[in-house]
Amino acid sequence: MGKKATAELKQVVIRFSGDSGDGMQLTGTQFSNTSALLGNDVSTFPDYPAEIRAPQGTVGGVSGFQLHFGQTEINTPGDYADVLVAMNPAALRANLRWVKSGGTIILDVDSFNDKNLKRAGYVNDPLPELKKGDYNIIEAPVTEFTKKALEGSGLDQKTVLKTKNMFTLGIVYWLFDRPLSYTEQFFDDKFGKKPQIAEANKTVLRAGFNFAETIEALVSHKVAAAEIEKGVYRNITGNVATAWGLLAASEKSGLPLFVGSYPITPATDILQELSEHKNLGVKTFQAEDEIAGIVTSIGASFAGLLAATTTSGPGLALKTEALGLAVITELPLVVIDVQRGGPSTGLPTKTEQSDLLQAVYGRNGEAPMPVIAASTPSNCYFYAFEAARIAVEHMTPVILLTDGFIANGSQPWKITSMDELPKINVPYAKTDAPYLPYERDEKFVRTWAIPGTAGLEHRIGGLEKMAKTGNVSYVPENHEVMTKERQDKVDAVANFIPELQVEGATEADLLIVGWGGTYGHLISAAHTLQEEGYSVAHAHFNYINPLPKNTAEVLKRYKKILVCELNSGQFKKHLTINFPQFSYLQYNKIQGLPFTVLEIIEHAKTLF
Amino acid sequence: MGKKATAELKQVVIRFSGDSGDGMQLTGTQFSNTSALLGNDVSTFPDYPAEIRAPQGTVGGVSGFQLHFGQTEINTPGDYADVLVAMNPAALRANLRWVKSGGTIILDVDSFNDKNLKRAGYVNDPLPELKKGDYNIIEAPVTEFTKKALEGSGLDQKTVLKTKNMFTLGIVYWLFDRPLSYTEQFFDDKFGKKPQIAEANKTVLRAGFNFAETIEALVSHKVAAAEIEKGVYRNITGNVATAWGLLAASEKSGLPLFVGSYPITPATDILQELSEHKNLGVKTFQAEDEIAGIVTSIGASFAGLLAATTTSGPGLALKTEALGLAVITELPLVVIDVQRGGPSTGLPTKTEQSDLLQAVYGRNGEAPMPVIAASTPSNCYFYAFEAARIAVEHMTPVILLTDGFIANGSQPWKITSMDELPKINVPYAKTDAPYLPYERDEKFVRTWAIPGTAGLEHRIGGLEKMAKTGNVSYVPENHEVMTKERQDKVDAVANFIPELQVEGATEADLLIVGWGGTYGHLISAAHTLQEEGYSVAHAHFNYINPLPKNTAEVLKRYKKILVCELNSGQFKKHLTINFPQFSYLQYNKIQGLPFTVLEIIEHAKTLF
Amino acid sequence: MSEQNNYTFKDFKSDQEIRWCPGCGDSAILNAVQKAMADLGRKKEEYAVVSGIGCSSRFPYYMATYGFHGIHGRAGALASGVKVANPHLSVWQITGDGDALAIGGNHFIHEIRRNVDLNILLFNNEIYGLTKGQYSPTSKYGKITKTSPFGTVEYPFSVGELTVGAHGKFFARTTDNNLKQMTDVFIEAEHHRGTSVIEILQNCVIFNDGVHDLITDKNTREEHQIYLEHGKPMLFGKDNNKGLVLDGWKLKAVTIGEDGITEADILVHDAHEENPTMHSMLINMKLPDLPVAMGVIRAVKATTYDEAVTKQIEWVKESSKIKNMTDLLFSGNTWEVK
Amino acid sequence: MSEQNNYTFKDFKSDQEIRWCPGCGDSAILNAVQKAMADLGRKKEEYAVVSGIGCSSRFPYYMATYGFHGIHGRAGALASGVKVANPHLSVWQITGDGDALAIGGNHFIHEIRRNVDLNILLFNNEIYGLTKGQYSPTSKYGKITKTSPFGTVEYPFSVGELTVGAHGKFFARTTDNNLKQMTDVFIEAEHHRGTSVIEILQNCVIFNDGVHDLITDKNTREEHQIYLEHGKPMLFGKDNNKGLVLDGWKLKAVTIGEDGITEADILVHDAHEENPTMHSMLINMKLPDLPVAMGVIRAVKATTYDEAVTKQIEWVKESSKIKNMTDLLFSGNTWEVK
Ligand SMILES: Cc1ncc(C[n+]2csc(CCOP(=O)(O)OP(=O)(O)O)c2C)c(N)n1
Ligand SMILES: Cc1ncc(C[n+]2csc(CCOP(=O)(O)OP(=O)(O)O)c2C)c(N)n1
Ligand code: SF4
Ligand code: SF4
Ligand SMILES: [Mg+2]
Ligand SMILES: [Mg+2]
Repeated sequence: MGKKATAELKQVVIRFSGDSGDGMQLTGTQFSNTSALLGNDVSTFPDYPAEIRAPQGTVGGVSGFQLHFGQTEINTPGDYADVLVAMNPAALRANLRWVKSGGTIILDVDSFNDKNLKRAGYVNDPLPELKKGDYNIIEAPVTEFTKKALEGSGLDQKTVLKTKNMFTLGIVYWLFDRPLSYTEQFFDDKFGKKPQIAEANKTVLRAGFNFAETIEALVSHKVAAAEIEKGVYRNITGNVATAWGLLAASEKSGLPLFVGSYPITPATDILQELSEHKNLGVKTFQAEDEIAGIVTSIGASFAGLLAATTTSGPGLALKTEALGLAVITELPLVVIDVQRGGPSTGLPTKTEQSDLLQAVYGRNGEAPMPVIAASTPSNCYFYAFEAARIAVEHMTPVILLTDGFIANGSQPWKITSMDELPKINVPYAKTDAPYLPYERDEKFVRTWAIPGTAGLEHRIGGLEKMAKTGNVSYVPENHEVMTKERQDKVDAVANFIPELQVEGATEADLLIVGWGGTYGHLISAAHTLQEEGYSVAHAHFNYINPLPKNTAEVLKRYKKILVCELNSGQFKKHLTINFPQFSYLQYNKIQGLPFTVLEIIEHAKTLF
Repeated sequence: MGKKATAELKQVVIRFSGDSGDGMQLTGTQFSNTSALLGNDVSTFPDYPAEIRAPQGTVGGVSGFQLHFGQTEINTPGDYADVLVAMNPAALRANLRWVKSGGTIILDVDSFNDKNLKRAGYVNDPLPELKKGDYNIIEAPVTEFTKKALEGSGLDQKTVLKTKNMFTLGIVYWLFDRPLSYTEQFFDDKFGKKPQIAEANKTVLRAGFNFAETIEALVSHKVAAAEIEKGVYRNITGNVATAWGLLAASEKSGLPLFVGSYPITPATDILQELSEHKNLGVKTFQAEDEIAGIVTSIGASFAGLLAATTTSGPGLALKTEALGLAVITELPLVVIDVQRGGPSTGLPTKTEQSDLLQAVYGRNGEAPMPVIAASTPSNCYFYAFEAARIAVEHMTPVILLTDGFIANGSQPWKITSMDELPKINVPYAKTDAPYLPYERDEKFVRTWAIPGTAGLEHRIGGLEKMAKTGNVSYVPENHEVMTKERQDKVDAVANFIPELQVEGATEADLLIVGWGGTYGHLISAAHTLQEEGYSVAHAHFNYINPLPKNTAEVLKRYKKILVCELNSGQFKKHLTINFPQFSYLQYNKIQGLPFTVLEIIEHAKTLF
Repeated sequence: MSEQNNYTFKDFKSDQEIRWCPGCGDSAILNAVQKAMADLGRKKEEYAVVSGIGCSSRFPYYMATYGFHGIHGRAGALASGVKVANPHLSVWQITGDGDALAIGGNHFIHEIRRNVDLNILLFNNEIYGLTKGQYSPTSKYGKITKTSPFGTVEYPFSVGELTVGAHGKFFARTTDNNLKQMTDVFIEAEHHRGTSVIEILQNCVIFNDGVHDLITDKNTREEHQIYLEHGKPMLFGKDNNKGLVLDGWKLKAVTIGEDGITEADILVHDAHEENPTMHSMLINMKLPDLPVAMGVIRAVKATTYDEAVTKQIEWVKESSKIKNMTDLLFSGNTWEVK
Repeated sequence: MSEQNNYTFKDFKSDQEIRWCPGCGDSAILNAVQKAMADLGRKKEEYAVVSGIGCSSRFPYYMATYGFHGIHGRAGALASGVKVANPHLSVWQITGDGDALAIGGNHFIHEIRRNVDLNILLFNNEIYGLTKGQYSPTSKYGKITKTSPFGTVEYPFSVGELTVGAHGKFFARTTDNNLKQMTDVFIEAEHHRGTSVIEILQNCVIFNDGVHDLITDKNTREEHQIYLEHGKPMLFGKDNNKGLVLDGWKLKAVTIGEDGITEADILVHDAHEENPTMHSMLINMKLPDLPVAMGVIRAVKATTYDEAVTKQIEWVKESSKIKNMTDLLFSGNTWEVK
């Protein structure tokens, strides 16, 4: 192909950015899928504007898609970009701060006109200044060349311009020596019924690729395949993984799935994904509100289904009262909260970890329930499954916390086959003896009698109930007994979850502690620090309530404990309640953004 | 009057008990009002069945009213009764466990027939056995004598039997040497239009009094007036005091009062009491649910009124989402939660302190707000006023926690005159400069612009807002700034509340710590322990979030800290979060009942 | 459905002591439900009785069927969940005027809109009983209660009008002192597929005693009520000689034999008519001019939500190549690392 | 109320950039509201514009009046609170079909029932716009959306029927592409005292483009819509020669001049009639048989809630001896310890 030079890189971060209508999400997904197919490890994160279609050309309307791929393990979508694609001045303006020095910036120079510069809030054309900086700038006439490539195609102007993104994708494919075949196939599949459109996209893609090849100044980079585990892979976002985890639990428990939910950003995708899977028998109930979402699910659970409800912070708040009903009736229920920036409506499209205390402590009365958290897009699958397993086997509502960052982010996932998952054992009531709905086993778990079964007719409800019989009871001592048994049942879950693992030395100067969606950034920071010779380890929590049984054992082996969270210290509070014997340092960020690996590293270093 | 003997007592506990329809609440109230008028200190607590009219004659249907009066300071309605009035076998069965050994039991012997014994669940007549016990039993033919007293009155049987309770009240008045005049006056006022009914009640009251006098075996007791502060007094329940505290805050702030609420036990009385006071201009809005209750109140607050919403645990849960809106819009709002037994519907008519963590931590996002708690029926007045003061002066929602015990309990209250309350300063926006809705003063408080004011037009809402201007903002750093400012504002409230007081020595072996409605029992226990020579002090919290500034100062001076709560340790968790440097012992009761003084004392002694 | 089980109403009584006030209308309704269920002959284990919170909502405890006493206002959502999860169950939702129309108003109109196959028994005593006597959304304007000591200033809902406004397909009305009528109406409701709303005028002896007396009093009820039956002329009165006719687009009560009116002039009740105009008029009839309509006023067939959900799933299952999780996991874009 | 302020619509524009999608119907509605407010001539500071959450609910940010962007579904409660607190304000509630009828359904029917003096502008685009395209309670049966990939199985609400079912006193309908009609309707709504519900057929260009086209298309709208005005005959059509007549108790469209029909046969619109039967029929009219009704369909006078609250307070104040807290504190049973 006559390239001037080929350099080998370990890992690269690319950020595609443009107007909401510019198709950046598609572009990014194509690049990451192609890279994954080549055997790279990949992590991606989309960054939408809060508005559906914010005014064209404005900074508020910029839509981004960042991806990080490499031949080593990739844990985050990357802090700073090696390559920025900016489809217009606003995209440049919004993203320049994220470009590494020495990085490459690909611009559609045709968009740098007065109107667009003004919309982006530039007083002067930024290009002259930019060129003085430490960047490798590729000024591509994207719009013009796209039009040219499709001259005579018979397509109207609007349709033609919609393919612009493929021109830049072509450039980037050339830059990193990727084949076009995956994307070409994609268009053939997608536009099977509109071959003209498929052709147009493919033509422009090739045009971009050829354009890049033609420019002498360009270096093509090679990123070799990562050393990754053998197996069958697919790309998956956190929300899709969550949905699939529930489906898997349904199959493994033999219980049909019911999901009662009300749409809310960023949790809506889970409901949407599930509603596509009627083929697996899932009943999705788009409720009139969050309360109906959880209460229909409680009804479905009573009726004997695997029931779940999905939401985000404000929705979890609305479900608070009904969560208490699930606690006192001791019915299995999975509640998924995809956390976002709060309080109130807050920053609905941004990520945050600020619903932890609400999840663990935010209910009237003594209403304990297990809380777990996923930590990567792909392990949302496992933790959704776990939430269902704990709910069913322990007859309790369970909250699964994810967040906007891992929910929308994606990564290649080595598919867990169904054999690798445990069976979920349903504690069905026996029909051979008189039924005592609140009789408990050694795990403090009651049995489940499914309506329709002769001989197990019984009544449950939200009033305190007599131990064993479940009849309404105002007996003072019984209330204390039942309150304790409900707590004991939740505490006993600790016996059925894995112990806390540490990555790094079993004793060290500093333990970086995190939970949930910050895993990728924290582990990357810990690795770097370790490589630089710091005495650092990392412990990440997926089980929040109850905490793993060895938690104190782990914590006590480190001189300093640094709890890093995207909130003002909620997990630190939770640890303090449980283990007041340790002192905790904290590092917090409340900006609606994930950590950067760099800021963790820098902060950690101040502790040495 | 020819009594056989008169003994002087320091304090006495009487428990009136009978069927729901037997008028025990009225009987008890009459006795306590009469005693208060005589200068006794009094504390009372009603104990209703959960049902409106549970089946007659059953244990579930027993309604009780306990009162404690004396010539010393009286802090609780008493653990055990000196005198039990039991109108039927069920009342005896339900309450015998609460009678002191040596106590007096007054029975309506006419009710001890087979039918009633069976309904009460007695297999055999309990009287023979009872007489062997250490009790002073007065077998009064209440029914028969009541009928006789009203023979020829022309009243029907049902009306006649409704006056039975006055016969027992007459007996008890005689026993404790009380005048009949207050009660006689009460009937004259109440039945002004039905003099026949008034006469009948008065006749039966006298009949009971005379009956007691006639029985030789009885001793009449004197309980001298308490040494209480000079002033004008009235009896008040916690719920009425709460309502009045809001009314007082309305007058002191010059802001008309709006209360949007949905009925729920045991908070309903506050709404009911306020709806009686349209004469003071209060707008009560009986909302369609708890959410509408708080949201109409937020609307009213936006419109410039002093707004409050009243509820209990499940209702507070429903208000969770809207609380976040009040936090982020920074509007003044008083939220009153009369705690009851949970989780879920739980024990709706019973008391508990298990909403603390929900109140402080139970919201999505970082949503801090001040939380305070009243500790006696009468100081509900002050703390409702305080809640309003803090809300208005600090532009924030405030949660006031009371509970079923103090809300329904009553005590004589030395009326706080309006001059004794501070003025509430409203941080109105100035009209002489362009309005910046989120500009803050040194207390981090923004100003309040009231719709209708020309020149201050502005928009607020639940999305994150730019510092100062209040315009919607997704700027990452701004979110962190605003999150911190909202926290700082709540923290700064600590500068405007009193320090924590200790009753007892400033250094001691044991500090008994409590909060909210357990005050009476804890202080009584502490006093007794002190009298018995134990090195004990008592610190009681009314300000929960933020905690008083001297809290750590206080805690560190005691060898052991015992946190006593009617839950499984929520305030202990809150203290641990704030002051992990101390270790806390805990004593908890989760039975829907207040502590008894005795159990506190006994537990405390085990720590020496 | 109608199997041979030879139940009597006693088979539907649970062992729990009834805790309503003596004389409360709820007990009479309980009897009628138990009688209707026995008559229906369906297996006991197939009934699920679901409620919210209120005096009326204690109902499930007294039934020997599956039962769920939920939280306040959520009876409709709970019942919808149970039915959609398992359409083979016969689901009865027990609710009060506060539970269904105050806090639960939204679930009420949405379950009706969706046409979930439920029997909703709405105990309308025009008061909050359990919380001891505050006005409800059906209390009359001006009503004096504990929270309206000077009279309410709110217009009440009409259960029937709201049902029709939410596109209700079945509405019936009955009274707690008419065991036979209640039983008949409940049986008809169970046979109707879709959301059946039954307003029961219920007497709260403690906080709203006699509120329905004008309508329900046994001495006058033949004059004050009209019992509607599909396909039958709209006749009422002690001598069954009064009837309803259309006067322009309003209803009018007439007497057969007077003013030349014959039985042929009397309207014939068509409960199955889809257009709700006439049903609304019947629902709106008020004393003294018109008798209050009882019985099944509206009963229109339409696909139920639960049935449509099931059918859609069956259809998608058939037409999809993905039959289980393994198929799904390995569908679409995957690649293998060897 | 109608003061001389000489406003133009520009006086009601805030300094915030409008962030709706280009071509979204919301912008046109914004213009109409600003025009109506300018025409009304009421002081700018007396307007409070209150909303829930949704694309439509961003509205208050673009108004130079007092504004409150609330939480999802609670616009009705928020607006009720503002109005009852200060009845001197003119309160406009901006809400979507999701905000008002899904999560907010209960507040919607209750504010209507209470008859709080509000103008409710319900932007009906039959979709959840802000969350990117899920079906709403007004989406048509079978509609394919992101959460109903195989078509919904839910019957939609009709805004007008639900309003009448909740005892609504004012209902109007208009479309986002008719500035003049919108402005007129908004002005009428503001003049009406009580809850005014205005359904605006609004186009979401992104997620439900063209859903109302059959009704709103400018080329055919004269045939497909009928604009109702109180006291005027119900005429429509390009040549204004079509009209509505009563056929039994159903409505029928006729052409003047055909089948002997003259203008005198055409029904005259009476928006003030209390009996809702005719209004319901008008609300229910559907293409192709009947034109869709626009304008003020129902406008019945009745005491408003806010006004009744104020009056009751005044009356109680007058008749009570307790004038302030000190009076209250020392009223009833007190005693003095000396
Ligand atoms: C969330 C919540 N809010 C309020 C209550 C208090 N509450 C219980 S029942 C009830 C109203 C009961 O009225 P209705 O539904 O008419 O039933 P009835 O008692 O009259 O049969 C209320 C307000 C509650 N239990 N839970
Ligand atoms: C408590 C809560 N639940 C859900 C959401 C998510 N949400 C925001 S707007 C919306 C629906 C918007 O639809 P509609 O009211 O019709 O407004 P439109 O965007 O179509 O104008 C939803 C589900 C939310 N913000 N808050
Ligand atoms: S309070 Fe009324 S509704 Fe409740 S049980 Fe008693 S009579 Fe029945
Ligand atoms: S998504 Fe639809 S409703 Fe929302 S702004 Fe865009 S066009 Fe308007
Ligand atoms: Mg009721
Ligand atoms: Mg919409």
